[in-house]
Amino acid sequence: MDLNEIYTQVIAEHCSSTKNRREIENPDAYIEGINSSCGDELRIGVKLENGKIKDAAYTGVGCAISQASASIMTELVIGKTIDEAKHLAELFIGMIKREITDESKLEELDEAIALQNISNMPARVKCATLAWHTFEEAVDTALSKEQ
Amino acid sequence: MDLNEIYTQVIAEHCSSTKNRREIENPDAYIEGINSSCGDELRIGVKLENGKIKDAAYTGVGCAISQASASIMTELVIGKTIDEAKHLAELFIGMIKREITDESKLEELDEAIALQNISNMPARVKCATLAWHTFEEAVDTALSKEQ
Amino acid sequence: MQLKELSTIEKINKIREDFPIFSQQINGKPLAYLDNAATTQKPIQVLDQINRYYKKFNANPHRGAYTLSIKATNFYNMARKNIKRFINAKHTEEIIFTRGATEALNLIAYSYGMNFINEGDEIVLSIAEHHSNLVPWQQIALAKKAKLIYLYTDENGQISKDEINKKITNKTKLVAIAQVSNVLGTVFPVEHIIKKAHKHNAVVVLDMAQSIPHIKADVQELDVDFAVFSGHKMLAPMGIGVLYGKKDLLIKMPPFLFGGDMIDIVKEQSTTFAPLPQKFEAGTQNVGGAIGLSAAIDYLENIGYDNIYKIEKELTSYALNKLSQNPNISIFGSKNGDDRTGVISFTVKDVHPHDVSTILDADGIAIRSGHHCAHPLMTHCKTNATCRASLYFYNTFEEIDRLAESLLTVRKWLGFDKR
Amino acid sequence: MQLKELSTIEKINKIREDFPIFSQQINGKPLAYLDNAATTQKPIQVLDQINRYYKKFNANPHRGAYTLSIKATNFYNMARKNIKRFINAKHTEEIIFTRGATEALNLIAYSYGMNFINEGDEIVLSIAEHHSNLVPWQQIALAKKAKLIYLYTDENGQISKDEINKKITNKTKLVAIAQVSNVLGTVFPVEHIIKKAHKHNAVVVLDMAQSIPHIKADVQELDVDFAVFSGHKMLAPMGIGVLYGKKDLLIKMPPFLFGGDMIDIVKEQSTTFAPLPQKFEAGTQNVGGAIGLSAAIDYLENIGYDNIYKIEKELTSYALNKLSQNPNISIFGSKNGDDRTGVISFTVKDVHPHDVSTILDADGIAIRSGHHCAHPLMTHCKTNATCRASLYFYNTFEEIDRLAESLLTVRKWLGFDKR
Ligand SMILES: Cc1ncc(COP(=O)(O)O)c(C=O)c1O
Ligand SMILES: Cc1ncc(COP(=O)(O)O)c(C=O)c1O
Repeated sequence: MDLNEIYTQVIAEHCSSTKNRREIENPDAYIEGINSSCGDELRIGVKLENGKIKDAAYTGVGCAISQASASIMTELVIGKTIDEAKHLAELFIGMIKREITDESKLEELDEAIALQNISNMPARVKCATLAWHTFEEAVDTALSKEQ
Repeated sequence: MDLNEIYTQVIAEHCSSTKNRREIENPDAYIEGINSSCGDELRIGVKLENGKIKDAAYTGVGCAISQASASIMTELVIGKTIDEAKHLAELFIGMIKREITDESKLEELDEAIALQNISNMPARVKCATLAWHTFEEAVDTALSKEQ
Repeated sequence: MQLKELSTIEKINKIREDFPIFSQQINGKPLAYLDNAATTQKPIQVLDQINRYYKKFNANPHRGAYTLSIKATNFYNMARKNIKRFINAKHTEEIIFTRGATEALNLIAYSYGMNFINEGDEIVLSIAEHHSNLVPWQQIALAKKAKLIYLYTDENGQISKDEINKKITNKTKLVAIAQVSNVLGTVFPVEHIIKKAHKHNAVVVLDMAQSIPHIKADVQELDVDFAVFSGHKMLAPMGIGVLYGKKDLLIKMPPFLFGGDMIDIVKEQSTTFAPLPQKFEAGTQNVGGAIGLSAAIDYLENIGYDNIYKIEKELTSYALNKLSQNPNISIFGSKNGDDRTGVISFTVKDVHPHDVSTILDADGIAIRSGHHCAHPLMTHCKTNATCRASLYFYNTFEEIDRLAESLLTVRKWLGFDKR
Repeated sequence: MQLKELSTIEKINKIREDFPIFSQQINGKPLAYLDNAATTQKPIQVLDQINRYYKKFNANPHRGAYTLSIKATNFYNMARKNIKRFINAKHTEEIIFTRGATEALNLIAYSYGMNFINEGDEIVLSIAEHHSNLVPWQQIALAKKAKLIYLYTDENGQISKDEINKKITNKTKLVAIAQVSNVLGTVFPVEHIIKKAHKHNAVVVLDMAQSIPHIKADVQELDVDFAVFSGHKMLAPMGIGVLYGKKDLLIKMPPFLFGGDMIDIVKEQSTTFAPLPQKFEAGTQNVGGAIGLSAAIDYLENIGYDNIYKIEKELTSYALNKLSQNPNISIFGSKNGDDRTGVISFTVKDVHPHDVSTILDADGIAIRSGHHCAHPLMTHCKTNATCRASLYFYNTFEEIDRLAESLLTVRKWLGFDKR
């Protein structure tokens, strides 16, 4: 294992990024995701508008991987359609679980590809996917409220 | 282990002996002793008179060791004073548990010495001592009734 | 090893090379180990895997973000997956590691029994159950005012369909039954019992302790609700066993043991619990044991259940035949080799089973005597104890010959048949 | 081995030869195993004893009248006697084998807690308890409408006498406390707690999981009512542990697990139970595990608790001193070496503990990060997780140097202190 493959420049920057580490005003859903084994606690908020992710943000404590993952994810999904965003979440989780390995398919994930090497570290997989799972749940909750 | 030391002539004879394998009329106590691990079930009856063991007998099922031990024991204690009989029981149990090894002390046990080698067979110790423990209990029960 | 091409005797001899214990002498004679229903011996392949783990990969699983702990966790998870595949469970999380069959049965009793059995419900057991699949249900019946109903065996040690159809009714909430009796060796008609139980919406607890070492298990094909077994009876070390449960049942059951690793969040006054399978695995798990069990499964599958079946069938027929030739021996249960495994209970006329095993031991032959943790069956069979010789695929025809010969001497030691 | 005459460094080097795992490389670096509070490594002497058992003496104990079973039974009983002597219990039957500390604590909760704790009673715990000594009591409190009262730790990770005297009262029925915290390493004043509890007729459950590997135990001198520990944290294999209980308490408690070997007579509708210790040991016991635990005790005593204490004291002081020199590190609990073992919890400024352990792992250094199965203590300490390095007498000063050096690099990986 080479640490350079895990703690990349991208991760270090996103981990301390404060851009989307904030509360959303009038969110459509706020969901708390917990990774009890390492004590990560992430609250993800989403705001939908016209079938798109109008805004997404997070608060909470956690390791660099889970924080960077949340930061990258929020930047990636804001402005995307709900379907696109959900597709990206599936893609990301598939990448970390090594179910999707085709590099060309993963291109859509953009900066999130920086987390691909986490798939070699079973103990950290949950850290990387926490934000994405929680995001999926938040979107579903927001959608169910709409109806 | 030499089987000749365990299944001696004495044991074979006592094991099928019917002399004291019987019910006692008007017993002072009947006690059931159980060795659940091998399924031995022994009922020992005693009759006391003038501080002596007037009669002792047994019924039940069990292995050769437990049956022979019961037969030898009843023959030995009948006619003895209660104190002598209790002393013999202690001596016997001490012999089987290897707590008493001094041959001269064991002489009093007479034929019961034939069971000494059982002390080398941990799995059979309980078979050998069942009759004696049950006898002790029967005597104590009979005495407590007297009072 | 290309076992297929060898004769049965050659197969057995080849297999025996894997078991260090068989180079032993007992009382100056080679060890004839015929107590396999109590516990089996361990092949070097299993011991080697356990040693390799402790010498190279030992760490607490699930609890560290360092290489060694990740490896230990992986080994543990791989063992669980191997068992899932082995018994053909649908989901990996349906496999719960326990200390053995007894703990697994108690887990079901405490967690399912105490919460889903109610006053007036009936629990159906066979009279042949091992105490571990009987006493827990007695306790549940006592605590919940439920009724225990027994399926009785007939003179062949079998449970008739009539008996099953009569006793399993709409009142039945749970049926607990061994697939193979540890005393009679009978293979019970569990497929029929499970179908009948499900018709009445009862759940079935299958005790595979005596079947899985000999008969390939398929929990989905059986459609059984719970199944349990012990590693030590199938070449694995002591201290490891398995509970299988259908996911929907396990999900609705509360945890049994509480502690580390089975929790989600613990606050001062309340706790939420982890999902399956962790919910039922409190405390540091026995990784070495799980690896040993997984290695034992690999070993069994390498030999092949078809080979195991063939070898055991030949040995069992041979043994039943040999023993039947002794007029002083009475065999319990099925006298031919059908619907039974190589667990053979018998008595010798006029001689208590305990004496029989002591006398055989002097010839290096290890058989068990007693009630075999099945008092109620003993009472039903009107006996206090039996002798039990139980075979595994590493036993030899010669060992059976020695058993038969030694049994011919038994009565003489006790003064019968004149010495 | 004449350890006495050697220097500490020579002692450690000699001891390390017994542990095959230390010849390992992790990520190209020699393994620095600093997660001993989670589980310890195994010396070859322990592995050899277990192998010897399986290769020469394996049989089901208590269940046969043949040589092998008698030997297995003897080994099992000798292990029990060795443990009795080791912790200075009064009676051999006060030693109950369990799977580990967690099962032992659950046994006490189910059997004692469910039957002798009543509505309104108070159960006193320390806030530092491991989930295994906390969640079971939460469940008892819930089931019996009893109250959980916590002893809080102060800024040194210690529980003050004031706190103890205030919280243990006539309402207290049971006190459950670890002798040593698995997070802070604090040695709690259990002598005082036991005396105070007894004054109020409360029983005390002592969790020795983190103390017995380091501190000689004497249950009679402590006068403790129950004590538990796990073999795997003291050089023995996984899957074996011990419950000690005072005889009069164990006698009045009902059995916990039901099944083979713990019964006296089983009838169709009722059962009587065996005397101690069998009453609490249902099913086939882990003889191999018991032998491993007994061998581990022999090994520890051969090294000598005086040597262990001296080595660990030096290592702990050295580590505390080294870590304190890093201004970005905050140590939890006692900062000097008094009243504590070598369990050291700390955090690195701005870096999550999980990242710390991943980064250290790349240097071959195994430490644990997380809540250490002590959520309520984390909450009390106002943190989510800590890093934990935990030492044993086979660790080296060099390993501590490597830990300290590697910790200096941690912040850089996350973009702090400029790379
Ligand atoms: C203080 C303490 N108590 C109890 C336990 C539980 O021990 P085990 O997981 O071996 O059952 C542990 C370790 O995990 C511990 O550190
Ligand atoms: C049929 C059956 N069920 C359950 C058990 C209990 O298994 P264990 O003692 O390994 O828990 C046994 C063996 O002892 C058995 O033969």
